[in-house]
Amino acid sequence: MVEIRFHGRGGQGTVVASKILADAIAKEGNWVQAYPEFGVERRGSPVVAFIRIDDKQIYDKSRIYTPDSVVVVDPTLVEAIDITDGLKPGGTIIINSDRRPEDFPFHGKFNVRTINATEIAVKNKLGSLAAPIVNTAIAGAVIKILGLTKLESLAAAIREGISIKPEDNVKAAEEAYELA
Amino acid sequence: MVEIRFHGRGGQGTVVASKILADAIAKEGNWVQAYPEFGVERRGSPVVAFIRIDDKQIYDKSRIYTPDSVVVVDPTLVEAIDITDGLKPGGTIIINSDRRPEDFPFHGKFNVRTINATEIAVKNKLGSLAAPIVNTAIAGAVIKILGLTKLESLAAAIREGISIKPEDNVKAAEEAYELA
Amino acid sequence: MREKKAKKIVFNSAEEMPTMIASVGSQTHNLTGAWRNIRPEIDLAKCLKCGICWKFCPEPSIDIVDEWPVVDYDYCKGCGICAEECPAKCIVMVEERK
Amino acid sequence: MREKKAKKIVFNSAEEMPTMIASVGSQTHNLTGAWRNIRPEIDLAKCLKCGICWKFCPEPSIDIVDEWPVVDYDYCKGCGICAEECPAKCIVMVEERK
Amino acid sequence: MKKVMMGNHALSYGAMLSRSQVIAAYPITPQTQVVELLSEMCADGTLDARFIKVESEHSAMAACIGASVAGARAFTATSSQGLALMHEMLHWAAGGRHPIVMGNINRSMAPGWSIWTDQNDSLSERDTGWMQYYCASNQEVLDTVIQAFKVSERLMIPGMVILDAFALSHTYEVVDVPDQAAVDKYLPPFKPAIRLTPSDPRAFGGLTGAEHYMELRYKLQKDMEKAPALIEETGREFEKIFGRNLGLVDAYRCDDADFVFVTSGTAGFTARVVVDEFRKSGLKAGNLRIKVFRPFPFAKVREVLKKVKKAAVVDRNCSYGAHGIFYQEVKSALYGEAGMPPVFGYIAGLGGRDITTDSFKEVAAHALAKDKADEEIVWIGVKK
Amino acid sequence: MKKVMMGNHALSYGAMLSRSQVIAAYPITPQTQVVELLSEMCADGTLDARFIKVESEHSAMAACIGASVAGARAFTATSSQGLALMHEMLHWAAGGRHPIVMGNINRSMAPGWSIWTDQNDSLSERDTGWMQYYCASNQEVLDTVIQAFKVSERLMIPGMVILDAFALSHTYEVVDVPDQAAVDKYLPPFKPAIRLTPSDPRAFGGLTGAEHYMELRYKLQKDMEKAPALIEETGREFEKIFGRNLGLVDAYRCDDADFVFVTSGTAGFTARVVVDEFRKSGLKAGNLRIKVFRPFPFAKVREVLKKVKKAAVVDRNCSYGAHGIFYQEVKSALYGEAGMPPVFGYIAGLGGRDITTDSFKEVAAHALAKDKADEEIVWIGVKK
Amino acid sequence: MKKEKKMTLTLPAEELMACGHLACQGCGATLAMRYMLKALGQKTALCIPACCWAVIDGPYPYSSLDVPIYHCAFETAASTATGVKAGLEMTGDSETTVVAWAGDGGTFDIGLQALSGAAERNEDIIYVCYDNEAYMNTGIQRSSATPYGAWTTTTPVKHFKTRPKKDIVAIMAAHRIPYIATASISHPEDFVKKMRKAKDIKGTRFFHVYAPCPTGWKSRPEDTVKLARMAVQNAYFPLCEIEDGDKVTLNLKLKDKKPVNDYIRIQGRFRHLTEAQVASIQAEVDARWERLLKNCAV
Amino acid sequence: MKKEKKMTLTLPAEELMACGHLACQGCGATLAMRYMLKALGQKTALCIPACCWAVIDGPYPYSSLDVPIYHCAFETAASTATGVKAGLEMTGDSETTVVAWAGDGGTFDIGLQALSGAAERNEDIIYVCYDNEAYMNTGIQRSSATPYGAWTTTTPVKHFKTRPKKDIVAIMAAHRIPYIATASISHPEDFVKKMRKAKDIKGTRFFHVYAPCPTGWKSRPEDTVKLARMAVQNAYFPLCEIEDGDKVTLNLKLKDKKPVNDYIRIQGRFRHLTEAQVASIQAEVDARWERLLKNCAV
Ligand SMILES: Cc1ncc(C[n+]2csc(CCOP(=O)(O)OP(=O)(O)O)c2C)c(N)n1
Ligand SMILES: Cc1ncc(C[n+]2csc(CCOP(=O)(O)OP(=O)(O)O)c2C)c(N)n1
Ligand code: SF4
Ligand code: SF4
Ligand code: SF4
Ligand code: SF4
Ligand code: SF4
Ligand code: SF4
Ligand SMILES: [Mg+2]
Ligand SMILES: [Mg+2]
Repeated sequence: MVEIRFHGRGGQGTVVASKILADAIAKEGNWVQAYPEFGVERRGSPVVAFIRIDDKQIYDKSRIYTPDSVVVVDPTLVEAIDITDGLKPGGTIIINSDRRPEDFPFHGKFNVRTINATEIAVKNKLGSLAAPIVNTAIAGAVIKILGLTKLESLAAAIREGISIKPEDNVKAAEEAYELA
Repeated sequence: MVEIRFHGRGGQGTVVASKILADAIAKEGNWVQAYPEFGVERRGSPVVAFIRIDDKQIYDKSRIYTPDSVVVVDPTLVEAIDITDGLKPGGTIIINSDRRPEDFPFHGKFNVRTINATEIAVKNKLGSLAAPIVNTAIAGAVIKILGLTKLESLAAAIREGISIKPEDNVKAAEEAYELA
Repeated sequence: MREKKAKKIVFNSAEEMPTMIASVGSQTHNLTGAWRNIRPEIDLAKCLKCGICWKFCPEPSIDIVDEWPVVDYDYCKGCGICAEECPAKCIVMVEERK
Repeated sequence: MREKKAKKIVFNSAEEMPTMIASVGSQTHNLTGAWRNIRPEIDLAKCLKCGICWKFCPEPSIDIVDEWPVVDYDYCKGCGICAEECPAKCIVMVEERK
Repeated sequence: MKKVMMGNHALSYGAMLSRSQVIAAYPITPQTQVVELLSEMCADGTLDARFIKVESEHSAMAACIGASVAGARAFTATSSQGLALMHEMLHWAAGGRHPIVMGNINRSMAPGWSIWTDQNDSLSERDTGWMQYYCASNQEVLDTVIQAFKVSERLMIPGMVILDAFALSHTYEVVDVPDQAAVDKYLPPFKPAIRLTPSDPRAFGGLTGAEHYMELRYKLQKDMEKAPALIEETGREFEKIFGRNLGLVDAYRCDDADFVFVTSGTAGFTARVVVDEFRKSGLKAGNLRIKVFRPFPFAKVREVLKKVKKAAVVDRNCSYGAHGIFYQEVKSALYGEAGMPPVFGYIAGLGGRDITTDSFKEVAAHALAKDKADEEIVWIGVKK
Repeated sequence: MKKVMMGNHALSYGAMLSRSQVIAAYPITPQTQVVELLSEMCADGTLDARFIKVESEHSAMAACIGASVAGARAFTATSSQGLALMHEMLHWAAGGRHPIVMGNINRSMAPGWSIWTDQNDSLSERDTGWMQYYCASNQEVLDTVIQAFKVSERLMIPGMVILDAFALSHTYEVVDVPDQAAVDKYLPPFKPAIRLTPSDPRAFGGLTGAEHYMELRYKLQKDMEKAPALIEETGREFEKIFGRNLGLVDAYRCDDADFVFVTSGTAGFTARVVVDEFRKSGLKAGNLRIKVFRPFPFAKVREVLKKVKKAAVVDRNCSYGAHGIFYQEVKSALYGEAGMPPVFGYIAGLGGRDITTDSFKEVAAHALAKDKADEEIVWIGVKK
Repeated sequence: MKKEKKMTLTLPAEELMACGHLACQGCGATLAMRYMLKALGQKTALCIPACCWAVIDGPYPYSSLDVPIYHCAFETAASTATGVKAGLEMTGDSETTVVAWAGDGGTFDIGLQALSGAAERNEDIIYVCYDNEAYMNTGIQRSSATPYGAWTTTTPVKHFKTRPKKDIVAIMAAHRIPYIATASISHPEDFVKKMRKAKDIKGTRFFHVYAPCPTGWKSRPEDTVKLARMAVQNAYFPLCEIEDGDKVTLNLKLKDKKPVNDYIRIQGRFRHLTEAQVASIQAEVDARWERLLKNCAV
Repeated sequence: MKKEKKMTLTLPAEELMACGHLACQGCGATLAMRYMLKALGQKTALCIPACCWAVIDGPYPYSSLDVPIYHCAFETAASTATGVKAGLEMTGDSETTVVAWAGDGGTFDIGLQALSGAAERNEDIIYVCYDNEAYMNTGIQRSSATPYGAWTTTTPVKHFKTRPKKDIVAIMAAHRIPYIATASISHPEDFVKKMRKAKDIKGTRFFHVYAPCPTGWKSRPEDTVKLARMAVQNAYFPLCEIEDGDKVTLNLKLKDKKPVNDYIRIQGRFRHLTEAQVASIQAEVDARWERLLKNCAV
């Protein structure tokens, strides 16, 4: 069983990212559960989403308190909140950032990885610099780093689940997969 | 325990008659229960009301099926419906009518008594000939014939309970009491 | 439904009743003539055949029989509207026999 | 209630909570500045003191301090209305440091 | 002072003597005499209250809630469809801790349209957090309204005073009407600790996250659990002043009984008549009339029934797909306790069908012939 | 075809595959995705249905009733306040024998405002005559909608498919979406014996006196009593076509169990995880998840529990002034039967508080340490 | 000669309402139903909420009407009718006229929201409110259709109704539905004509029908039609149509507008009113009439 | 010189709404509340049903406002406020202004009946509807205030809303309550002035306040005030008062009435509209404006 937490901001598509990932993972016959934080989401306010993955049916319906990995969609959150809360010792933290893993204070204690998803998104004309749509790029990086599923599965999930610019999104995911 | 059933028509004050009687009976310390038929009352349509009287608290809250006496406020009902239904053998039937007890088919089987309450009401200017208000006259006759309570108690009950022409109503009750 | 004097319905068991609470008979079983205190009587001699009594009867208990207005006393409740509205004043309300 | 940066309320037991569901603290404990993507910066040199930015701030996170408009970054969500409405165009929205 | 009055008037007198300050109600048969009499009382000054003639029962309860949170004593009355339309607001009044008192005339739920009595309306509100009192006489109705205000305001939990359609609501009985002064002594003015006022500006009932909600509901349940003792205590106080007892149950000849009816409402009085008859013919019968159904008087019910050899619960209601509700709850209360008697369940008197002394005899005949209740509930007086 | 979807979409797919003809619904968190997806489906022709975008839930249910009596298959979905606002119409749909199917997302009742899960909304409708199915996965949600239409239309009794807020409604899971053709085979078109039409002009639901009302309600109860067998039968049919079972309960490792949790909803799946852990550590644990709560599966529950040494009912709800509702009803079902185990009652997870594997461990620790349940219910995870 | 003369029938002969029903003597609401069914014919389905008509039709297992009826909950005339219409259409019947038939209480008060919602969605139903100006079925309590000055059991003489009658026609006009009409049981030909016109219009159609109630108004049963006629002639209840919310047509011009006094004085419910109070009613009626004339002119 | 210059405050300085609330960036509804409280002051009690504001205020145990709030059920703004007013009066406080504060859904749809009932009884409350033209709190579903042409999640682009916005002001005017006003967050001085006027009137007072919602309208947060202003200037949402149901005053004469196109085109919810559709919106706005002018003239 793998448990992952996503941190983002309202309006950034954090929940969509987790949904696309779940789709991709299910394509290879795994069982998956993805859910947003159960609360009131406002544009800009910090939001959280979760994924639980297993190779058999998942019966545990309680929330995730001690994730194996954490994905940070919006880098400014690293300062605003404690993104390591409950993270298993040695767990992986994937951050959308142009900085290096060593630049983060929790580097060492956790396995920190960074990916400049914003840059990839902007390059692929997904949103603007002020409001880039980074969820597919993030997903590409996550499946690679955590070894969750094949890139083809993710591409298929994106094509099915995203109606605006699906191909650009696939490209962003692929690029992130390469870079991660 | 005494159980009485009243037959009248919607708009004739049959329920008021039973209510006034209940008031009068309670004045002498008896326990009493009075209730209308549980249904839809329309002007002109046949209606029924009931009284149960006892010298101790009445616990039986079911309806009255086998009354000791029946009071018929509107004589035309004698033909329209079976007013003797459930009446205990030898029970008393008091009918507002200008006819004699012997004129009724169930005379003999039951103890039939008549009182011309309509005439008394009209004489006391209670309603019109077309729509006489006979309930107090009926009540006067009933307490006398069935020996339920004192005339003074009835008079007091009428004075408290009837706001239009209370004295004329008392007079009607008294006259009926005399004649019955 | 319109058939007059329809019969009363007696269900002898729950079984016999339809599952849904749906009517199966006509309210014409209910002879509302018994409610009447006063009865309308039509003097046909004066009648103009204007149909107004028929038109305004709320039961409706004025039938048109051979082009004449006829009160159906099984149902007429004796409201007096027909008498009030008759332009020929040929309907009178009389007391029911007591 | 209006006191800024009010403290968070922690109930340690049901006992401590009032019977009725009534508020006991101010929402100002919630520093909504963290929601901001872009921040308004006022160039006071150009400011007309018209009060329009103060008037239209939905938080409201523009205070009048010594007769000047001052953004309270603890709460400003960065909506940009003040910049949009400022007649002197002396408010600019700049990106928050990432 | 003794007066002959119908149950609906007893309810109104109870509200009047309790000095209700705001009344918001909507007419419905068989409750109409309540709104009518209270309208009169407010119009002629007998009662100093604002009567809000709302456009629906949902609004009636909402207005009562508003009045109550502003610190006023609030009363309403309804029945069946009207009570059902309030359902959301019943949860609200209880969850918000608003000690409103309401009269409910038990009338069957449509469809088919029925104006006659059964308990499905009030019992299907058993999970809304209201206290429920089932009455058997008009005297009890009047007394219970006063008592209900006292208990509700102490616990900040609303109370429902329940009476059968027609059999009480429209039945005239002799009622001893208490003095206003004595009532004032018994029932102090309503002075809640917190109320809605600009001088103490609070937000009531805001969004309550998983962090706090459960504690608030826990408190409601804990306060409910205090009610049985409080009802008995205030009942004794009531008895001291007015000479009439108001307890959780009315256990009639149960002490040495071999066979006991478990009843509620007016049927709970009719059962007494049968008990007396049975006693005369040698059967040690008794009748346990449950007066307070919420909170459920667990201890009392067990205390009475543990001495008994057999009990037959007569329900004027049905939880479709399960059982009669008193039957269900009595069994649940006894489960796991040693020495409890076999309990039998019966459904009678739905939709205004009369429950007579014969109905109880049929119940007894059935129960006495068996050792153990069947799976299927027994229906009394149904054409099968 | 397997798809990852949230519970609200599973509900919508269930309604779509069942070829719902009239949908009348009103949005409420956490149900909104249901109205949104069905709006889409109706707009783009995926589903040939009239979607009536009513102005309240009371009207939603009224419109469903109208559509159903006219002979159309009707569907709606709601939650908490919306369900509560329908209360009168829930009685109506059941009493009128209208086989509507509704999804309800379990959300706590206000006040305080809560959008999070508990079962007080649907359980406080337990007396309205609706069938109730509690689901634990999105697959079960989708399947149960189809099954519910079948059962409801056979019995002419409405059915409520219930899922936890967020934990199912907003949680994406893998769902095997059945083929339309297969569903059509399983679920025939709705063809009621009587319907509202000028070609057979009948009055539905007219004033029903004491002479007839009780028989009509007796029939409702008798038909409800047929439901358990029918649910098992149609469940087997379903299994034949779709390979998934749909029964009354989900008894997991109960056969030889010494200690059994009695659960419902998603908590009923989490409990399995704990059961497996306990088994590994040597405790013979089991989990009885009640899927169908109305009609109450008396026989099944007894059959499972009679083999057990001890049972602990975990309720995500509370009937204030009484107990947790599953606890109440389970005890009631077992009363008077020989050889039944001691039953313990727990309340957990109100207002969205999470029920975790630890919660179940706390329950077990408490129950295993005692011989007999205390009078007071045990609250799990409350700051006391 | 008379003998040969044919009876004059100014209304369709078809009688879809049978005798034996449970209305009081001289009930106006009964006439309203009779006329409506004459206009719409047998391909009609009714939704009737709680109101006198829920009783008038007769108890289970009977009915007085030759059209199907769904007896629906008090608040739900419009929403149930909406559902019935949708259900009929989805099962292949797009012909039947679906009518919500409610009293003033079920329309002005507890059913207003459902009605407003249906109107906003322009549901394809006819909504008829028969107005007897109080809750009669429950024994004469005030509704928001109860006029200024009237006694009811909840507006006792000491505290008679002081708020004016809610203007339901103006409220419905504000919804800009395709068709609104007022009608009176005293003018059945006009009623039938407008109902037939409405039948052929698609969308929400609303009728406000004046239906005196001798029981609740404390008037003589025989005066029912007369009272309705007086109300039309003194502009207490003018007959008009409103199309699409603003095209107003007056169906009966009143050259000789009668004073309201006679109308008021033969009703027991107004017995307590002083002359000044009646005068203020007259003033209000005049003002409303002026407004109506102005709107027509437009 | 500027330094010495005093800040110009065209609104009362008193701030009864605090920071830290939960509205989205650029929320118009927040401004509406801020202005109302500035006008009414601290002796005010609010009843807020389910709507964005039920969340904006903050969760238990917090509040953002310095006046008491009763968070009431969705349908009950008017009825709860009625009860609160009665309760305050019966306990000796007749001074406090009681305000029902609801969204368009809680006003036009599910709360309409309670509002209509309160208006008919002329309850002594101020009812404020802040209109963001959809159910925003639940994630943008259509309400009957949603205008023609708008996308919402329940009126998808393929099936956008085709019925016009319900005319709540006309409906309330039909109730002939003492005071009705429209107001816009773009014109706070006008808003405050009318609110103060309303405060001194007894009986039911109704405000319809235009409060753009960037989240639901798919507009830029910084455009909120601009959008509101455009709606006033192009007569999409004219500012007016109506006294006693018929005395209409226009607060802002539009010499130079702007076209609606610009307003429509900067909102994502209207993105799919064709030019013809926008033209029909323009025609409808023009027609409404003409009707309003005519009513004022009267
Ligand atoms: C929810 C609900 N509340 C109250 C009632 C009681 N009730 C039934 S009919 C009625 C009055 C109906 O008045 P109206 O609509 O004017 O019709 P009328 O009886 O005057 O013909 C009332 C209050 C009900 N059936 N349902
Ligand atoms: C009875 C009931 N039904 C549905 C809901 C869900 N609900 C809460 S707020 C809301 C929409 C509110 O819309 P509006 O009144 O326009 O206010 P806004 O959110 O747009 O500010 C809905 C549908 C509810 N709380 N209660
Ligand atoms: S008296 Fe009335 S009911 Fe009888 S025929 Fe004349 S109008 Fe009809
Ligand atoms: S109203 Fe008079 S004149 Fe006309 S048809 Fe009837 S009886 Fe004849
Ligand atoms: S709006 Fe601009 S000019 Fe006016 S006070 Fe603010 S910053 Fe200064
Ligand atoms: S950006 Fe928005 S929130 Fe920040 S100060 Fe300006 S108006 Fe206020
Ligand atoms: S009370 Fe009035 S409306 Fe009702 S049936 Fe009687 S006369 Fe007709
Ligand atoms: S959704 Fe709209 S109205 Fe609601 S808080 Fe956000 S911006 Fe304001
Ligand atoms: Mg009426
Ligand atoms: Mg809105």
